[in-house]
Amino acid sequence: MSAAELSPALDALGAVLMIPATGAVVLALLPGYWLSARLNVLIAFATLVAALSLLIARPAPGTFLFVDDLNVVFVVLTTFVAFTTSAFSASYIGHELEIGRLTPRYLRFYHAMYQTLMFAMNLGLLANNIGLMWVAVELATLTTVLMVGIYRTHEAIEAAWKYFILGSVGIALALFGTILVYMAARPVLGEGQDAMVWTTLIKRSSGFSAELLNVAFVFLMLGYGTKVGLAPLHAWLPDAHAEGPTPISAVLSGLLLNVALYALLRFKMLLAGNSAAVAPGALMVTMGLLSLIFAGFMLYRRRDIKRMFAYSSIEHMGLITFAFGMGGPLANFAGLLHMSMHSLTKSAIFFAVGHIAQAKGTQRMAAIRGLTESHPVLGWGLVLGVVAIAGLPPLGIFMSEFLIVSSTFARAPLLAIFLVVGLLIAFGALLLRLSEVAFGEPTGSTAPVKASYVPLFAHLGLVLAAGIYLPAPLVVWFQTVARLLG
Amino acid sequence: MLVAMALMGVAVLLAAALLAMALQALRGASHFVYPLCFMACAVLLGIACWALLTAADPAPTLVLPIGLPWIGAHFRIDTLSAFFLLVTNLGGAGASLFAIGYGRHETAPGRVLPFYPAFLAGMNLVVLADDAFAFLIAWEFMSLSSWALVMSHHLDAENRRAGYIYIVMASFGTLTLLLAFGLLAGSGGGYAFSDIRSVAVALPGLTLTLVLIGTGSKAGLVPLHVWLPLAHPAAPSHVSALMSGVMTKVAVYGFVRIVFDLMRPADWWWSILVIAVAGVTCVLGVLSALMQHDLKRLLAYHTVENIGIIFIGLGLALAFSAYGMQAPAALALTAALFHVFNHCLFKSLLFFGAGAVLNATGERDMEHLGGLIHNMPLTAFAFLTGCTAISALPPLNGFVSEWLTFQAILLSPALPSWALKLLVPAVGAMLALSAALAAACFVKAFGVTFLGRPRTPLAASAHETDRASLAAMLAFALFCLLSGVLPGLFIDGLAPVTQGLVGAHMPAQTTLPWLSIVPIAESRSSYNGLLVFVFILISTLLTIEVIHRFASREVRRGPAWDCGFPDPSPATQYTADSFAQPIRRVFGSVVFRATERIDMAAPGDARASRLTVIVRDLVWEAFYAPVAGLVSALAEWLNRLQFLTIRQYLSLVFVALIGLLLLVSIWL
Amino acid sequence: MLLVLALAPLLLGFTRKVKARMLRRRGPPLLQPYRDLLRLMRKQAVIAENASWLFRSGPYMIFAATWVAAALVPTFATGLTFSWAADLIAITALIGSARFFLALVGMDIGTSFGGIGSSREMMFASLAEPAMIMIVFTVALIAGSTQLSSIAQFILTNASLRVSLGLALVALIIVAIAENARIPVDNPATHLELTMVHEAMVLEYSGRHLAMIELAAATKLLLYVSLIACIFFPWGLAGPGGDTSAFVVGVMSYLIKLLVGGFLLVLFETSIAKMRVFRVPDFLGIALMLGLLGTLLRFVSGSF
Amino acid sequence: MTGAWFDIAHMLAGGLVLLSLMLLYQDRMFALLNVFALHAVVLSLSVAWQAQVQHAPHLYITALIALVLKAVVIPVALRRIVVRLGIHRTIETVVGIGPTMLAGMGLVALSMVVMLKATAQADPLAREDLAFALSVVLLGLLMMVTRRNAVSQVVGFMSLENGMILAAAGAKGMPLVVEISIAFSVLIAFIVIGVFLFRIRERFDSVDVGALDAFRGERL
Repeated sequence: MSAAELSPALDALGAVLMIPATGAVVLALLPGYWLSARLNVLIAFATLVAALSLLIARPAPGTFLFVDDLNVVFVVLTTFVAFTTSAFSASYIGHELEIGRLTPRYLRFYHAMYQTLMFAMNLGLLANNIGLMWVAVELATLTTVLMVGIYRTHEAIEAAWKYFILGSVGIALALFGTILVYMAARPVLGEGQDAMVWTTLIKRSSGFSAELLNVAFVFLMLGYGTKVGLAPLHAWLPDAHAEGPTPISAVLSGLLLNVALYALLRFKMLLAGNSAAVAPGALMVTMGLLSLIFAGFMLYRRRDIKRMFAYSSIEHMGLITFAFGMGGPLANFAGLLHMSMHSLTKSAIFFAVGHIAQAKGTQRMAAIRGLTESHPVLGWGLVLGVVAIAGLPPLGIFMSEFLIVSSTFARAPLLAIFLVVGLLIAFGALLLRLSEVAFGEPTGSTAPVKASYVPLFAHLGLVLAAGIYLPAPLVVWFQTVARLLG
Repeated sequence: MLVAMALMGVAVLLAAALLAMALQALRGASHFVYPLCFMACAVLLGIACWALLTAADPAPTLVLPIGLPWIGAHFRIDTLSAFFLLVTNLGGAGASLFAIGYGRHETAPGRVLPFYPAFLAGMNLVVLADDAFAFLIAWEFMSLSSWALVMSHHLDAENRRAGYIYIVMASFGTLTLLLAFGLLAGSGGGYAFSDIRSVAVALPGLTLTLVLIGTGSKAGLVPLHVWLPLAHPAAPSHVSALMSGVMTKVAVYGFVRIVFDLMRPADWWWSILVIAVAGVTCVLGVLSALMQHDLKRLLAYHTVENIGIIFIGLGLALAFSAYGMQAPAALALTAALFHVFNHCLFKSLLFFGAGAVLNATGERDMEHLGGLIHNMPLTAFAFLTGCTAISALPPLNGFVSEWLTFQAILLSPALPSWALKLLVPAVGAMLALSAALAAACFVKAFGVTFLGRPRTPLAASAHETDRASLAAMLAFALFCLLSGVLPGLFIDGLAPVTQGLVGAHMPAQTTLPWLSIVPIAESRSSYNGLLVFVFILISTLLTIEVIHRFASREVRRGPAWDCGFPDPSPATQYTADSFAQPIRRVFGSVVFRATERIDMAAPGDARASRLTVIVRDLVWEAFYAPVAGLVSALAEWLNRLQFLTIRQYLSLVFVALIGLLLLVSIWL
Repeated sequence: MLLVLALAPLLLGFTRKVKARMLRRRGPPLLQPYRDLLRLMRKQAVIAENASWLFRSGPYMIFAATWVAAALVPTFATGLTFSWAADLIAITALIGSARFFLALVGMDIGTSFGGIGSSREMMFASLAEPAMIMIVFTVALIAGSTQLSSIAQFILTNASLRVSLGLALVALIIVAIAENARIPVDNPATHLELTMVHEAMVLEYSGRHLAMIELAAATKLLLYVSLIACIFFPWGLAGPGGDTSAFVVGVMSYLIKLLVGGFLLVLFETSIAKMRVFRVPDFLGIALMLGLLGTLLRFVSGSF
Repeated sequence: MTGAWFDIAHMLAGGLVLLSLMLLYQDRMFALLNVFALHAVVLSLSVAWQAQVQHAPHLYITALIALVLKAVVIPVALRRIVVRLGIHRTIETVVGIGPTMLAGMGLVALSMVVMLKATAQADPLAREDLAFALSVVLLGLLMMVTRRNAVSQVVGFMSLENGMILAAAGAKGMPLVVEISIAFSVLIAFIVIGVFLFRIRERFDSVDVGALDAFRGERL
């Protein structure tokens, strides 16, 4: 039956999945760095085009795959960042090859895995079936595990191992939650396929057993929350970011966390649809706030630059989860906006950091000083990125934070106070590090690095533009999604 | 239309910023960036004057489809905006003019040129903005660009620290303002100022406190002022002038706009808060200034003092209008706003002077200066004018606004509230005290820097600064004199502003004979700057005339007498610290726990004996050190979570799961 | 204005004379100050090499400011033509500017004594000025005006003994003593380096410049005496529309007041010794406190 | 369906829980592996029984996979790893066996309470099944948390997966996709673990996770 379902895969929707899948196979077979790197970019671009076409023509939902306003946001974002990241990785990996951190064999593996990851994420986003979605997320986890461990250094393997164990436990919990959801749905929708299909689940969720849904959400929250990187389930995230290749850090922060968050949102909608079930918002708000403040404090003692930005990812994921937990059109809008802005900004930061680490030959911040003197473009790029991520105008994140804080303060002043405190703490840490890393007497090598600035400044440019002017269609689109999220 | 023109001006500034960014490689970029800024500011200045004089009703507005969607960016020029637009661009034009000369000596132009126009643009936008989002964006953009300017001389660790503290305090202020707007707008999300005006604010007391913190942290109210004396000196001098002379005024604008326009004063106890803080700010600011020997830092502390004076006026206005006493409220408000104008003038002037000195000698530390009046007479003259003005001495402008404030205080016995009855006189005394101390402080500043004998070769070999800088300084000196001599004109200019805010304005002044000013009624009090000035002028000329006619005219130059034993070494002169010593003994021992440790060499011992003065910053120790300590302690404590084993992390997950399941099983 | 100018040295001479008498000395003749001034005028002025333009123009400014201030105090008649040009606060401020420049010129030559003088002078001023302002407040709150003429009028018309007024009087006397560098704050006669304040500032002056400064000092003394007279004992002041007889009365009463004032001042000076420099702040602090107290009382209720 | 069928299903599921507790109780490596094999066998039995009950033939596949993979292949492989790497045969525990057992009891009770409360209106079979499954999952997690060395942690993870499968099988008529995905994922999971053990063996002389934890990110 599944074959029958998957057969009309020739439409745009299928293309978004098939292009990376086939790409992965091709890249796995293809030797040679230069070609495969270019091809990687090309495939990513094709996927992006296919995803964009989803905006115009939207195929009817099938039993396995479907597109609606919500996941199309994520898909477009994912494919776009995947494209820019592949462009960045082309120049990054070249350098890694030169200094011999990677061998051609691993490189082939790397590119294949990259596309597999894209496939997995797109599948997770487009899946109309909670089981399929779970499979996709698991696949994504496994691929990223392999890529985190790719340097095969002591630290890399340790990080990958940590990521693997925690990830698979989390994913197991998510599966249990999924089963429970099925159990809850079965009495209403009957046995078999329908009880796992989003479109039907959402329609009928009001009839499900509320208690079961509550228990299910506990498992799902912890399961997918692990992938989102919410405290106290975050432990894998910093090391995985710090030890993997930088393009993967960018993809992790920019995309994979979003995919997991997307899954959470879906189930939140499910519960929101059921009046008897306890509102999931409280849990999300609590964990979000916890992650925000916790990550804010953790930022102060970081010595590794990539790990620091990983913690900042935790902080922002917490903020986004908080926003969605608060709910309401304004907060949801802000959450969506913040998520997109964070993906763009954080991946941009990792682009900069990747080149900086290559230029200075280290990731230890103590050894990186005065970047704006030694590498002006990279340095100022980093400054701009950090300023953006710290939520300073006129960049996009300020707008979303403005909406989140002010809308929260009107509804729950106390929460807003905590929120502001957390933001301020994180802000202080980021700026402290920034003023050390970007300014002062330059240390380390000042040799110019061969870097591709286009992806970096493309992202920052977008963030800046969004901070000043959001095009009306985008706004309308986000607003409809926000209403969808309830 | 008017607004559009203003925005055009801002756009020009932003374009200049981009241009500078593109051309920072070029050496001579400053040659056209600063003139461009000057012209833009001049245009905006013209617009502001026109708007203020015509006082169009309803005020011209403009909505751009940018910024927050479904609201857009609102801009508006009412009289209040117009007045502050005037102040902003007056300062901006002056600074740009000064920088045309000063900027040439900039060591790192690439780090100044792009941000300077952006800074100007940000300040203008704050004044123009008419919705919360645009306001906050502009506000924070202003902070951000000024932060970049503070960091422009980043190789000095001191400056980096200053920049860090500054940006953190700034974002703290912004967040509090954000919360305040959250309260003002309500959950509906009506962020346009017009909407905010229309709805009644939920928790006025809390909102006011938040606003006071938010704007106060930018204006430099004690205890939120700590960043100010660090950041202002760290920036290049023309930027310091802007930050002290203009940016703090923009903060005052924020306070006035929100409290008087958006909220409308209601409770009298608000004013107690404001007045008390302001009084403390005055005295603490000037006392701290007295303890300094870094010229620019001294000036920065004086900014704190003057902000205190301004806020005293605002607080009184709040009190009066809370009791519906409109005429006094108008007087107090006028005093405050007029002082805003004046302080912008003389503080910019003084920072220009400091810049010129820094430029000529490379020194900010007064202990290494002295005798500059010989080599830089014009700078000295301009600086002296500024000193006289800021010390509130007639016939210059500083005196007029303080005089008006005193008059406002004299009207406050009519206030029914007892707390105010007790508070206001005390604050009046503080005001008088700070005025007197300011005089002392500037005798020190001018005396040690410009008078006496040069203390270092650098100071001895100083040279007069360039034309553009001189033009800027002398122009501002002239303005100081004008607004001191003809205050009536400016007060009448402020009439529409106060009319709009407290529903009353001071009696028209320009119609009075001899251009004197009368706050309430002539029988009560009046002051005529022009006449005083003329009297002084006449009598001076008269005496000179008489003396030179009848007395002997010959002059013999000889060595200083100095009670018979002149000393060759200039080191024996009174230094800044020794000048401040008596005052430090009188006040400092309490306010700063100032202590002196004297290490006197025993007779026959060759080693130099030394005197060390320890001045502690109690504000920092009381408010900031604990917070910093707490944060770092918590960070340290939580940081252990980075070093757990996988198993321990798993147990975290496990515990979380069990906990939630328990929750579910018990509660649900 | 000229009257002020003419009387100032006389008052100075008078005080010196009386003082000498009290000390069982014959003392200089009454007109000695005039002679001194003329002599100084005729002498050539010696100026240190490194004196600046400020040093040379300073004396004139100081003198002018003091003179204008003095001229604005109603001496024998209220409602002078330009009495509304500046009120009491302005007069205080004018004296302040005179002091400001005096302190500056003190530092111009760059001698340690000049420094001592200026620094101490400003320290005293930093307390004396607020005290003065507080006094002004008290008086102004009683009279409902800061215009000297109106104040005098008010006291004249409805004079009644008030606590705050008394406080203000005492405070004003203290301030006057401090401002005029009289014992116990400063000793006008001393040239013992470490004790002098006012003298230390003008140490480097000679010739006509010194004359100007001396004259300014004398004017200041007169100003304060007539200020006290005008505020607290305005009897005999000729009203606005007064005829010649009224003016004559005014002048006579004014002269008498001056004499009494001078005499009391001397009496006070001779009866106590100069105090240490760092006792002075306490001394002035009293004045400040009294002034503040007066103001507070007025604020709290109009009956005091 | 008749009571007997239900009882058998009940018994098998209960047996699984019992075995999980026994897993917790083991302190010798090989015994642990043996018990785990038994665990897998019982799992496959109960899955098969579910297949029988639900007339869902596809469940037999799952049962088979469980039997082959978990009851035979994995224990053997692990045993060989243990031998090859010369891991000392005792299992270091964090807290003593006794407290762990008590905790296990508590978890079983908890899962009972949660599930029986939550699935009030579901059919009894499913309720029991879910409740037992949850307790197996929790026990597996408990094991991962309280055991120090990697092999036993892997075993804990496996038993956790077994709980999953039990639940999935109990969920009546759950589409095939899921079982396949589970088997698939477990397979992948195990391969990856194998890869890791290899890599790790390349670098360390023991699979003891403690050795890995020497580095925790910031010790640069």
